[in-house]
Amino acid sequence: MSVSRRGFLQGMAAGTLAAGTAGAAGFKHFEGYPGRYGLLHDVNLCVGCRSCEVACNQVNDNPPPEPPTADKSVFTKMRRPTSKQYTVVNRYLNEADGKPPVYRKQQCMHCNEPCCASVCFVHAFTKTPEGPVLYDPSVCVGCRYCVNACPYYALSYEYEKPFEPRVVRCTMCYPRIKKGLKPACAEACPMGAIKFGRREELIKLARERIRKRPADYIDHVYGEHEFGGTSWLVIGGTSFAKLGLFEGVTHESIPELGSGFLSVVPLIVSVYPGLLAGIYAFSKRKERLAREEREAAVSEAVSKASEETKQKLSAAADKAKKDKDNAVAQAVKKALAEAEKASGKEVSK
Amino acid sequence: MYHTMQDFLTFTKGSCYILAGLAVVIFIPFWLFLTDREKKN
Amino acid sequence: MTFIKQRQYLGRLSVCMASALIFILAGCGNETHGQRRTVGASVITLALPDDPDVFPSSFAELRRPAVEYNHQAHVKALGKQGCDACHPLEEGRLVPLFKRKTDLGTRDELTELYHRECLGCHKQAVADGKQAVPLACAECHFSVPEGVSAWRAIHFDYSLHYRHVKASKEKCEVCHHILDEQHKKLVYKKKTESACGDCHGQRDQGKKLSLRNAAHRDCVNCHLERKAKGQKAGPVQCEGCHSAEKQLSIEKLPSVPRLERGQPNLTWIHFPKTHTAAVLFDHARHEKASSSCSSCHHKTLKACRECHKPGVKGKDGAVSLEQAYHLSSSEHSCIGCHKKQTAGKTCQGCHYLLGEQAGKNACKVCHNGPILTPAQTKLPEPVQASIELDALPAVSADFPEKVSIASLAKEYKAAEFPHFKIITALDKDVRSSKLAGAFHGTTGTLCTGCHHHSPPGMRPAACRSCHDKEGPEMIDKPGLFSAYHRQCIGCHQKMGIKKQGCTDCHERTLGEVAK
Amino acid sequence: MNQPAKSPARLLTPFNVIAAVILAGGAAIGLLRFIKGLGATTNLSNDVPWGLWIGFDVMTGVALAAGGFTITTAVYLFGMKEYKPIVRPAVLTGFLGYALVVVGLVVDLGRPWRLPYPFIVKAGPTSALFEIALCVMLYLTTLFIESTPAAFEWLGWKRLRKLVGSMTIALTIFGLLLSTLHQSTLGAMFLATPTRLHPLWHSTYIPVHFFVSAIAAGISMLIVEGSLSHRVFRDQVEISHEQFDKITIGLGKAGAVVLLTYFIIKVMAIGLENEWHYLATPYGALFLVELLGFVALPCFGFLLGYRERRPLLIRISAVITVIGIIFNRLNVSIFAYNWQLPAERRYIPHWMEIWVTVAIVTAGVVAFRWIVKRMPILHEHPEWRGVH
Repeated sequence: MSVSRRGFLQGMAAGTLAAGTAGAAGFKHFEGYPGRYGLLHDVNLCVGCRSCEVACNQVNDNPPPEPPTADKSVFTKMRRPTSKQYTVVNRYLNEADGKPPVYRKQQCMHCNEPCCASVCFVHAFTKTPEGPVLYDPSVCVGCRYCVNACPYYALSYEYEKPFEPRVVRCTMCYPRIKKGLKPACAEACPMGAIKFGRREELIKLARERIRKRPADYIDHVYGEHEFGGTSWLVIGGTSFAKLGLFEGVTHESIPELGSGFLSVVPLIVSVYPGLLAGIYAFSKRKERLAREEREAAVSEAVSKASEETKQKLSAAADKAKKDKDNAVAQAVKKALAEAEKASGKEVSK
Repeated sequence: MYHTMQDFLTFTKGSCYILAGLAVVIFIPFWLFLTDREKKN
Repeated sequence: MTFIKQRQYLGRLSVCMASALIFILAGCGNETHGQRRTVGASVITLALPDDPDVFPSSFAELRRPAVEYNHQAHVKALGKQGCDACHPLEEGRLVPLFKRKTDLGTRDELTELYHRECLGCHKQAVADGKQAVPLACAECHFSVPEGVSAWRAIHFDYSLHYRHVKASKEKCEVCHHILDEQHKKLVYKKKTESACGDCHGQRDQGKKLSLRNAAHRDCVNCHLERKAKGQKAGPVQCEGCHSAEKQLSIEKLPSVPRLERGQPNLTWIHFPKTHTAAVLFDHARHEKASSSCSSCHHKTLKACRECHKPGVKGKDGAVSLEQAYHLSSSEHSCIGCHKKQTAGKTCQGCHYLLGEQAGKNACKVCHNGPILTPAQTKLPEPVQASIELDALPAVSADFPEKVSIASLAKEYKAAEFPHFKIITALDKDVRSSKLAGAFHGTTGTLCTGCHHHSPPGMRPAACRSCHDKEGPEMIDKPGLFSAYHRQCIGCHQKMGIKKQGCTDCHERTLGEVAK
Repeated sequence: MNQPAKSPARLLTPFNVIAAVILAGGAAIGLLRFIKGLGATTNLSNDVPWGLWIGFDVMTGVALAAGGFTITTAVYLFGMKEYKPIVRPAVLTGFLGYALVVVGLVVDLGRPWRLPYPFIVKAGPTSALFEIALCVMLYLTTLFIESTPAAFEWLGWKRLRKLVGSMTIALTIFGLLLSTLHQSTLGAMFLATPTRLHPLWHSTYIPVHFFVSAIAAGISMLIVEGSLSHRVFRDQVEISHEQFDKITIGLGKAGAVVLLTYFIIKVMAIGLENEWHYLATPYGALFLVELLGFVALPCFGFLLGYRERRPLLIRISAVITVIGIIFNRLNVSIFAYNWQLPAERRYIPHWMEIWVTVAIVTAGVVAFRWIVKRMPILHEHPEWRGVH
């Protein structure tokens, strides 16, 4: 997964908030555990006998499937795996060209890059080196994001249990694989429509089967690349879209899609404080500048005002002084005049 | 050596989250240390 | 902004919002991809051919869509007036063209002809107060979704050909003729009869009419004349010959005497100076196995090597000689035709597994003649090698009547495999077909249908000897459990045998309830 | 101005009675949910494991509570002091909103007592939910601290009040950071389900769609909640009507800009994956109703409301935006999700789920009312007038 365009786009889109580039895994590419197991499901061979359902329920000690295998009316409705039945066989009629009906077994595909593992926030799913994706109920919080996100609708939840509900699904018979046995469904399939083996070998075998009878098979091994590839591989003569599988989806795995954006999160966390502190400082500085301006204006106003008053004061002071001098001068003149009159009277007495 | 991207991402994202947490925690004393003299003058 | 201006402002804004919406919706025209409509067998699309040398297509892009002319509807409308209402007469016989004797003429002449004649007749019909007929341009020239025509070419097999031979009292010159070069006259010459399509091509070339015109001119007129005389005659309307269901209703004669055209009974297929073993070709038997001469002689009744040369492609697209014999995808080649025979339900039971590659000794079945050294040029007289399959052996320990497959019995009881019953049924089918007999060679070959990968003959390997455990991943070999089911159910599916359910072959041991 | 002890007659107002009934019912159903398990009280199935509680309480609740960080950023970081009076109610709404999101989450989780597991026991950082859990937890504490000043003033704990006052800026920055992260990562949760969410709603821009629409929701929620509380708690309100109208009009301006941006990036997302042809399908009609009816229309309403300075038009547009955001979040998480499933496997909420959701919202309103009546939320405490 090079720096995928999609991851980059998300990064850029989110990057509008903070400059950032994203690529979930940078430019690395992962081949998965070498020699891991897989299962090849040939829908041309499947005759819909549902022995795999019976065997699966026995091995996982679930009650036998309802309705029993003899009752063919079960195929009138599309079914999906449930918490009491980890795999179901559905019939897909291609009545357009009158060919016989096609049956397909549906269960957890044990993806190479599991979507359930990537969306679980307590990392309850782990992809084992042998191939199956295992679930750890001891950490599961029961949020059911995995059940909600699985593109193959393969996960089920035990709603009926109030206290320790678990997410349940096919485990590719992990205990049996560890003992060197084949998964129960592969063992029970009378037509050999489910073949268990190393995933790389099964892909070669599927190609060989397609090459030998080109008229009966579409030249495409489903599950080799879809969403990063799955352990369950499907080959057949009917278009996969008609069998409820995807056609033309990206080879990028869902962890790449899902966590593409998340690589921007630590980036935002690191960039934001500095950025926002800067903005805060900027707006505070603006405030401070505004305050200083105001003070300057005030002080200047004050100083201007004080000058006028000073002038006014000094003018008043001068006036007062002049008045005083005049008054003094008049008083002196008057006093002189009186003194002359008094001396004059004295002289005239 | 990581075989699946999922494991690689779990490790890388986990470490980045811790680093980001540290970054935020460190930023506060850094900012206070940076600006404590502003108030004095 | 006073209130009036505001309303104006509101108006303008809602207009652009609406246009944006329409723009978005217009941008997403959804393409209809329902079933394509079927066009009746008697509908002729009057699309004037665009052959540049005959019809200058200077204004191709200005053309209106082609008119779909329903011949049947017009016949019903003009029933009483008879065919000469549209078809001119030439020497008392109808010309299968519309108001003209030859197909030639420039595009404008033809366009003008069609418009004058069709519209003239339609105006007349309206004037006479008959039912409404299209007059405006678009009423004829309207574009319709692409249709699948139900028109099927008529195939003259031996039975139909023989009925015509009887009807024309074995006088071949009624239909067959060849061109006498010097006198430019049509004469009849024994042993030169051939399919009409071998000479008459797609288009009129001077006096030599196109296959369509030639065939309609001879067949329809002859049928009309016999009908006029009250004799039994073939169809005169399009559907009569060209619609699939009418073709099925054509009476098939049980036995047809051999069509004598000077063909050999037995001959060698061998090209001088090649080193392959000559092939003894039983021409007579192949005639019975094919529907008409043109099954193999698709261009001329001459031998294949006249047009196909070894190792080189002919100028008119003829494949090389070995391709002509061996190309498995062609219907006229030997291998192609033989492969088609194995596609039937009776053979698919085993043949669906054989896939593409030929059997090991398949070549020797045909190439069993002598290999000519360069000196020799003369091949010995071909002698019919009769291949008779020896009878089925009697039931014995080596050839059990029933096999009880019990090694895996657990939830189901042992399966009683009616070994002999199945083999006799299949063997009967093989014997019924000479082709199967020839290629199977021995009765034992039938056994390799199930006992594949082991030499034919008595005591082939049992399934268990190879299929006890599932093969390693890279080898596509199922375990015994899958081998049994895949082989039996696979064969029944291909042969359309209904017995495919679990309890059809073996009962359950634990009983229905426990399951 | 604390109220005298209420006489019983005053307690039995119609609002209280209804609220009490709803809350009691909600509590009963909650109990039933934990005794009999999720299966008995909800219509959730293996096809639709997330129903109304996640779709409404979590997805919509978080978006509507985004008013808190929007206004604190505007006032404290961008220095728009004139919006100071509505900071406290916004932060209180945010805090109560997030508290109720957590309540909704706890009711919906299979084993809620294991909620802290991602941080203590085993972390799955590749999951968007991990980031959301981390940020919601931290943001809940931030909002709690940010809404304590009013309580400290009411309780008279001056030293604590001064301490929290000094942390406001740091809390605002931290709040904005956390909100940006989990609002956008709520959208990023759907990046992992490209085939299940309808292409019209699913795009690589979905995180930014969720973030920008959350800001729009926050602003509209401020206007709606502000107008309501000004009418209901008239006696508490201190600022004049003109000043509140000025604030509403200011918010209207922000609303117009954000909604326009949201409209553009939504249309851009369709262009990015060339999904124009889906607009002609029934889901296209649903999308157009959401886009034109609940984004373009309110944006136009805010635009006109701001130009004509008519707060009533802005309030109406805000109400439409709030309904629009609820509609969008429900579209993304329920209506347009699993769009390829046949109808009988689709989801209709169980009445118990609806009752619990209504109960949660009522609890929020009651708590808001109780706090506003006692603490200086809509007015300033006399002693702390003008203090930061």
